[in-house]
Order: sequence, then C-alpha cells, then structure tokens
Amino acid sequence: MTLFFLIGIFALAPPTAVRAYDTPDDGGGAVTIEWQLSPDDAQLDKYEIYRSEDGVDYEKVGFIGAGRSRYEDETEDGKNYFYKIVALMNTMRIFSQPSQPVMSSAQWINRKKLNIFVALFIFGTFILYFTYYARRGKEFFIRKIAGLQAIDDAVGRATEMGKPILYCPGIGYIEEIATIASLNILGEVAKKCAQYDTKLINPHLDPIVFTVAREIVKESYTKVGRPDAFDPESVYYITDLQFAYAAAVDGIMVRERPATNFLIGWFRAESLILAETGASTGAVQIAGTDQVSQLPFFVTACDYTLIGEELYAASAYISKEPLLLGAIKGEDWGKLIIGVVLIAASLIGLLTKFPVLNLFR
Amino acid sequence: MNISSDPWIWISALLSLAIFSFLYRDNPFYKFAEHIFVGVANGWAVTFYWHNILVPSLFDPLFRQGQILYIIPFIIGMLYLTRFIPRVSWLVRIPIGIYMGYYVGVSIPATIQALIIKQAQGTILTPENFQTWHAGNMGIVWSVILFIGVLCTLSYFYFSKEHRGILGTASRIGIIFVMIGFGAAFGYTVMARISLLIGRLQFLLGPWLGIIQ
Amino acid sequence: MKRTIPLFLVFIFGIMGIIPFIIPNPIVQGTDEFVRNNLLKILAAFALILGLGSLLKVHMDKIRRRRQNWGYSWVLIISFIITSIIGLFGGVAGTGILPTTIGSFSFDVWTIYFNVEVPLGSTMFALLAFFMASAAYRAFRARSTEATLLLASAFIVMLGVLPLGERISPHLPSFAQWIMEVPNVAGQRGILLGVALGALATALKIILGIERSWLGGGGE
Amino acid sequence: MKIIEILTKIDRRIIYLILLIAVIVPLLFPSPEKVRVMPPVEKFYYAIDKIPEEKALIVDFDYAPQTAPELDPMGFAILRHAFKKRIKVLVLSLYVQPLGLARNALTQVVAEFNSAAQTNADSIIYGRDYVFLGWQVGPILAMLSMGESITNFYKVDYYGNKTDTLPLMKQIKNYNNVGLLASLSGSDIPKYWVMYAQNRFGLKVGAGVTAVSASEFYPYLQTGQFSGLMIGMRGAAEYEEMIEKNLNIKSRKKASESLPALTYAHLVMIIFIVIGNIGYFIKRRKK
Repeated sequence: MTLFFLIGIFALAPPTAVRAYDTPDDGGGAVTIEWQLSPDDAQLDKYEIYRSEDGVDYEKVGFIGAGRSRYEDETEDGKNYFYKIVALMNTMRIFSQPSQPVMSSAQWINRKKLNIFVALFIFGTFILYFTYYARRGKEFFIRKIAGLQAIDDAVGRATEMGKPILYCPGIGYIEEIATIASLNILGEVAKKCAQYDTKLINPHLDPIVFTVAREIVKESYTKVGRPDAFDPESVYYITDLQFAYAAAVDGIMVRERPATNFLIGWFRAESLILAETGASTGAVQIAGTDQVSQLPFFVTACDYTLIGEELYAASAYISKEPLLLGAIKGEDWGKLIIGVVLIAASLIGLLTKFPVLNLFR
Repeated sequence: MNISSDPWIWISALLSLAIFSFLYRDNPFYKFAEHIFVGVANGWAVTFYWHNILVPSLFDPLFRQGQILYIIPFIIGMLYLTRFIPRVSWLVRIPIGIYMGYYVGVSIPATIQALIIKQAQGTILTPENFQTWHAGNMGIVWSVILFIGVLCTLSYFYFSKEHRGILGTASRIGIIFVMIGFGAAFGYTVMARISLLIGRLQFLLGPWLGIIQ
Repeated sequence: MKRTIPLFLVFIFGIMGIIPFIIPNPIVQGTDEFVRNNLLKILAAFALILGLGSLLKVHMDKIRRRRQNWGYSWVLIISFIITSIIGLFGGVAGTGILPTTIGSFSFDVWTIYFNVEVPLGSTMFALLAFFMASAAYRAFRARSTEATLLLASAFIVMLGVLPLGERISPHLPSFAQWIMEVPNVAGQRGILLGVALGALATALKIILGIERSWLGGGGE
Repeated sequence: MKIIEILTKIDRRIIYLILLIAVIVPLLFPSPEKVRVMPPVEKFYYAIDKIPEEKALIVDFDYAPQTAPELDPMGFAILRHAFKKRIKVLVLSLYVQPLGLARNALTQVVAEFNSAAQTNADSIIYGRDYVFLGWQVGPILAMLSMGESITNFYKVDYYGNKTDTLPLMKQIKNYNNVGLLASLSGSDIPKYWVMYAQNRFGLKVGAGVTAVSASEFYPYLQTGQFSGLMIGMRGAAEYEEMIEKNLNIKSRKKASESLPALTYAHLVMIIFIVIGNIGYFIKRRKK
C-alpha cells in the first residue's frame, strides 16, 4: 500500500501542451497561457507559472489553484517570453515543457464589442431618422392611450361636482424624462380646466420644476383664450422635503376633496401615501410613472395608470411635440427589431448547431 | 427593563418618536425632525467632500506640492458657483456639459450591452438556455413562457398601431405578465417596509428601553 | 456662444466616453483614465455646490419672505452649520483643531451620524409599514382584472417568502420563486427593453445637441 | 350585517395599533427561525466561497440609513463568510451617506474575529487581509477607473494611508485580481456595476438588494449578469443560515431573529386586504 502510494507520487505527471499567446482584444501588456491539466490534478496543491526571457533562466511569476488551466501574465510589449507550468504537491515540483516564445502587443479594435456598435448603429439610425423627419413636420401615428381619454371625463366630472382638480407632478427634478412628460400632460389638463372653468391645484417640490410649470399653465390658459381665468396661486411651491411634501399634498386631498387626482411624474416611496389617501377620498385617480417599483401601488389604488414607457408616449401624443414623437417612433422600430431578432435567433438556435448565443455576448 | 442613561441614545429615541408622530398627523415635532435630518445629512456630506476629496485630490497637489496644472479642474469646478450669479449663470453649463457629456457617452454602449443585448441573449430559445433553469425537461417550458412573455410585453409598449387583432391579443397577454410582475414587487415591498419597522422597533425596545437584548 | 460652447463640450466628452469601449489601445485607455481621475472626479466633487447652493437658497428665501413654516428653515440651516463645523474642524477621526469631547460626552461627526442621521432616516421609511397596512385595507381592491391578477400574485409571493409558507406547503415557496423567475422576468424584461431604448434615444439626442432642456434658462 | 358594517369602517389608527402589536410581541420573545435557502442566495454564497486565493472580494456598501435594517445583516454575513474563509476583502462605498454604515460593519466584524484569534496568523490584519478604500466621489468614475488601476483612483484609503504602500494592494491591482464584487444597495447600483464594470472589464457581480427592487433585478440573475441575488431580510436570513450550516459561524442572526415578527405582520396585511375586499364586494353587490 505504502509502495503504491509512493509510486503515485514519483509518477506525478507534469501539465502538457503549454500554449502561450498574446491576449486578444486588449491594450497589450498581457499574455495568456493555457495548458492541459496534469493527469494527477486531483492530488495537486496548485500550479505555478514560470517565465523566462531567454529560454534558460526561469523565474516564478504567479500561481493558480489546481483544476484550472488558464493564466494571464503581465508582460512588457515587444519582448519575447517563454513559459513553463509547474505542478506542485507538497514540496514536489514537476516542470512542463516550455512554451513557444510569445510577444504581447496592443490591439486597436476589441472585436468582442463589435456587436454593441452594430446595435448602436441600427438603433441610432432609426431614432435619429424619425427625429429628423418629425422636426421637418412629418406626422406620426400613435395609438390612443386609455388614461388620456379619461382626462376629458375627469375634468367634466369635476365641473359638474363643482370641485377642483389636483395635479401632482411627483418629486423629480427637471432632468427626469418622467417630469418633462408630466409637464407636457399638465399643459393639456390646464387647457381643459380653463375651458370648463374648473379650479386647478398644482403643488410642487422642486423650485425649478415649479417655475417651469407656472409658465406652462399660464400659457395654456392664454392659448384657449382665458388668460383672465389663470390664478397664479394655483401653481405653488411647498417644500423640498419628500415626506413633508407628501404630507402637504395629503392635506390638500382631505381638505379640498378634489374630484380628480392626477399623480403623474417621477415618484418614490411617497407614491403609496398619496395614492392611498386619494383613494380614500373617493376621487378618480389617474396616475403614471416610469418608476417600476412604485407602479404596483398606482395600479391597485388608482383608476388609470400609465405604465413606464406609456407615460412618455402619452406625453408625446398629447403635446404633439415633434422631438418626442420622433423618438417614440424610433423606439417602436427598435422594439420591432428586437422582436424579429429574438425570433430569428431562436429559429437558428433550435434548428441549427450554430452557436447563436455567442453573437450576444 | 433597563432604560438607557446615554444621552445620545435618548436623542435618537426621541427623534425616532418625533418621526413616528407623523402617523397621527403632520405636526411641529415631525417638521422639526425632518429639517434636522436634511441639515445633518448635508453637513456630513460637506465634511467628507472636504476631507476625502478636495484636500487630498486637489488642494494638496495644487497648493502644497505646486502641481500647477491642477488649476484647470479647479477653475472649471468653481464655475458651478456661477449658477448663483445671474449675469454669468450660463457659465455653469461648462462643467455640467463636460460631466454630463462623458456620463451620457459611457452610458450608451453600456446600456446597449447590459440592457439590450444581454437581455436578448437570455431570452433566445436554445438548448443552452433551457439548461439555465436547472429544471430538467421543464426548462424548455419555462424558456418558452419567458420568450412569449417578453414578446407580448414588448407588443404592449408598441405605440405605432392600434391594439387590435393579433397585436391586441399579444398586448393583452403582455399586460398579464406585467401585472404578475407588479404583484410580486408588491408582495416583496410589504416585506421591505415591515423589515424597516422591525429594525426601528428593535432599537427602541433594545438600546433605549432595554426590554430586549 | 452661451449655447455653442456647452453643446460642443457635451459632444466631445460624449465621444470620449464611447470610444474606450471598443479601442483597447493604451493611448486611448490612458487618456481616458487620466481625464477621469484628474478632471471628472474633481468636477463631480464640485457638483455638491449646486445641490447645496440651491438647498440653502430655497431656505434663505423662505426665511426672508416669511413663508409658511419659515421657522423650520432655521432648524435646517443651523443643524447644517453645526454639523459642518464639527466635521470640518473636528475632523473625521476626531483629530482636528476643534475638540469633539467634553469629559465623557463626545460629539464628533460619527456620533452625530449614528445618533441623529441614522435614527431619523430609518424611522422615516419605517413609517411606510403603517401606510402600507392602511392602504392594504382601504385601497388595494380587486376592482379590475388587472388588479385581481396583481393581488393574487402578491398573495403567493407574500406567503412564499415567509417560513410560514413552507409549513402551509413546501411547494408554495418554490411556486413563489417560479413566479419571480419566469413570468416576472418576462414582464420586467419587456419593460426594461423599452426603457433602455428610451434612455438610448435620450442619450443620443443629448450628445448630438438635439435635446437641450439641460441647458435650462439663462439666455441664448 | 352589523359586523360587516363595522369591518368596512375600521379607523386607520386601529389598523396601526394592530400592526404595531403584531410586530412588537414576537420581538419580545426572540427565537430565530430557520428558512429554506433558495437558489439565488445559494449561488451568491458559492460565488464568494469559490473565490480563488489569489483574488479578492470587493464589498460595496451602498445603502443609506433608510434601508439599513434590511441590508446591514447581509453586509455582516458576507464579511463573516469572507474572513472565516480567509478571502481578501476590499470595502468601499460609492456614495457618502452609506460610508458610516460600511465602517461600522467592518470594525464590528473584524473585532469579532480578532477577539477570538490566538495568533497573528489567525487575526484579521489591516493591509494584509483587508483594506477599507472608503469613499471617493463619482460612482461611475470609480467603477470604470478600478478596471485600470484601483490605487490610481483610490490614492488614499479611508484612514489616509497611501494605498500603494499597503501589501494587499500590491497583489490586487485591478478587476483582474478581483473574484467577485458584492454590491449591497438600496437603489440601482448593482445594475450600474453590471453596465460599467462587468461589460467593459468582465467583473463578476453579486447583488444584495432591498425587497422593494427585487422583481426589477431578477432579469439580470437569469442572464448570469448577477452571480447571485440576495433579497431583503429573507435573503439575509438565508445567507445567515448558509454560513452557520457550512462554516459553523455562530454569531447573532439579526435577520433570522426578525422572521417571526415579519410573519405576523404579513398575516396582518393579508387579513386587512381580505377584509377590505370583502367589504368592497358586498357594497358593490348591494348597488
């Protein structure tokens, strides 16, 4: 038994087929070494990597655990290197045959990332193409969106009941796409309010959004010929603190009992507080945000909810702003391409042996 | 019961209670506590911006070691201040433009790869993807459900056509997937919020009142 | 000029952000790293001025015009100044020129963080548990097919994540896990792809100077 | 019918009180509960466990005090796991608010190990076994720069030492020497690690997130972009379970202790949803 065990040790086989090559798609300064595991891999502690510049004197440059057969070494570009791999068990070291000489260099293009640039080119072309045409006045069709059609009824209902309308744009800054989308919809709601002579309440958290919103509302009143009906006090700034703002809006809901609450824009945790209070006052609620984690509360507690991209589309639809419409159209084509690519790639993946997933790394 | 005698523990406990008082209604204690929160958070930020960033990365090299080139980022950075000087406020667009340009630029390839290409890769029907579920033969079924779900959800967000016919059916199936996802998010959010309440009560019952360990 | 220079900078730095993704050459990578570590990092630090500046401006305005609840703005400003002084002059390790202990009572910036900031922040979100409970009772109704589906999946997940679900049936947690991994991923991924395309469109428009709302006001 | 009338008009203060009782009572009699470990957490555990000895683990603490009760137990459990297995650890925060919580977790866990250590080799020593890189401004800048060189971006560590003088940082130069990055966050940070560090430099990322964003993150687990996913208090409890079972780490199981309270509170929620809906349907039928 002991003898057998000793033979086992002395016969410790070295790793074989050591291959060193310049690491592809990198900025130079690295060589990859690959080898076949030693047949005794299971008993080994680790492998050590030895390097030489002249093929004679080898020095240790690194180590790697047993069972692994690939190592990347840091090198100087333009120099020749030879590699040997050592199987190590306790203090026993068995050297492999040396590799062929190898030299590292920098590449100009990372071929692994080419797929990104192909995709960028395709999506970019569509988006820019439609944006360009939209600016030149071409009109695009966008389907009707349920929440938007409810706006008319909502304003009408408020007028009949003689109650105000609350429009809450959320807590986002002006850079958020959702906030911009919300301001577009606000403009349209304000027009309806001006026509029906319904009181509008529009409280804000961010001073800049507030300034922009006041301009928009004023303009809407002017556009429908009722500049006299615009009440500057209807658009106002409350505070820049999240929960203080939520508390204030809650207060409005309970005191003023608006017939309709619009909760459209960029929301975080306060979405639940607002939607719940609104629901308990019996108001019709129209909500919309692109914050996925807040959407469940809106969907359960509100009558209509604009989900994610629907909010952007709604703002494009209602404002007829060419830049927005063009982008929505371009994105639609993007979705179509994704759908077609998914189906085509699946057919290739199922019917042929072509490694289609590698194209999507 | 072993009520704490540490004044700081008392301060934290009273501040916590001030916030909890919001449950009854908005009140002065709550407002007081919320304003302190914002003030202290910004004071903390100023402290670390100064000690960890501005001094070692800018002022030391510029003023102590005399690396004069650091004057460039210093001047560009100071342009942020012009935001509050109406006549030259447009200058603030220079640092914003530089920072935002880079930020937006790097996001483009990153978005395409991580959010589009890789997500597509996980959806494609191939024998390799069937294995990722570790569900044996059911893997095929899960992959097919996922595939159909993704296509249908995409069609719900397709705005260029009315949702009638096949597109109508697909988008109705899509919204089912979306709602199941929202339901899951809802269920998990319940856990999240209660966990935070538990954390707070553990503090009040523990270090403050000394009722629990 | 007030628009051209910023738009030009956005374009140049936007391209500088994209290029290093595909060109691994050390000249490109080295320049990229240099710009990041020596310019952008310092700009990111100065950006605090914007946030802090507007915050203080809003509250000074509030005090000056005696708006509703202006007294609390003093609370905010004073607590900001005190914390800043302790932090800046007391140092983060308590080694600054300002002493941060009196006898056994210490008031360094860490103590303030752990005893003021942490309890306030975590209690604020703990409140939401209560709102969730009252919302569960008053607002979460199966008023439409969609809401019904949502509630059903929420029920399964809520039970499935608890040890209790395991006792009801060992299949319940697995089912909840399946919901997360299959239908949930399908729905989320559909939304995600759309949002990614939207973000891509916005990013392209900003770099190319088509989308200019970030310029804000301030003249042509 | 009287009962239904009452049940449909419960005052919200009563609801709050019932919830409070449902949480407090189980907390008074703490008894850690066992949970079944689900695949996402199991993956996370093995992703850390299998980090080879020449590589390091980066733990990114990026949660503010607002979500600390959910994410703190995760940070503690991961650090305990890594130190027990003698995995090299780098700790950092990309935002300034979480920095305090990162330092707190690190000092507590290190003290725990060092108080039990007998020899220098047993101890967890700063600069040899772990480094606290602290916080530098610009989250995305950090993610990108560390792919080239960690010490060029983090020129000094949290304590003000020059990072290139620390022995550990001589071995850990960039992401090539990092086995896994564990990102604990209350927001989208794990996604950004994937977008910037993983896409460009091939870094493996594991995510510990609050339960609020759980459903948003699952798509990244299925594609393998996340090497593991830990969700909320339940995920933390599963991880505590894993390290106790496999590594015999006997320490305070904060998340597991909270499970009974979590259970009762969930039941309260479910009951209220059911009562609310019963009332709603009866009312609707009457109309």
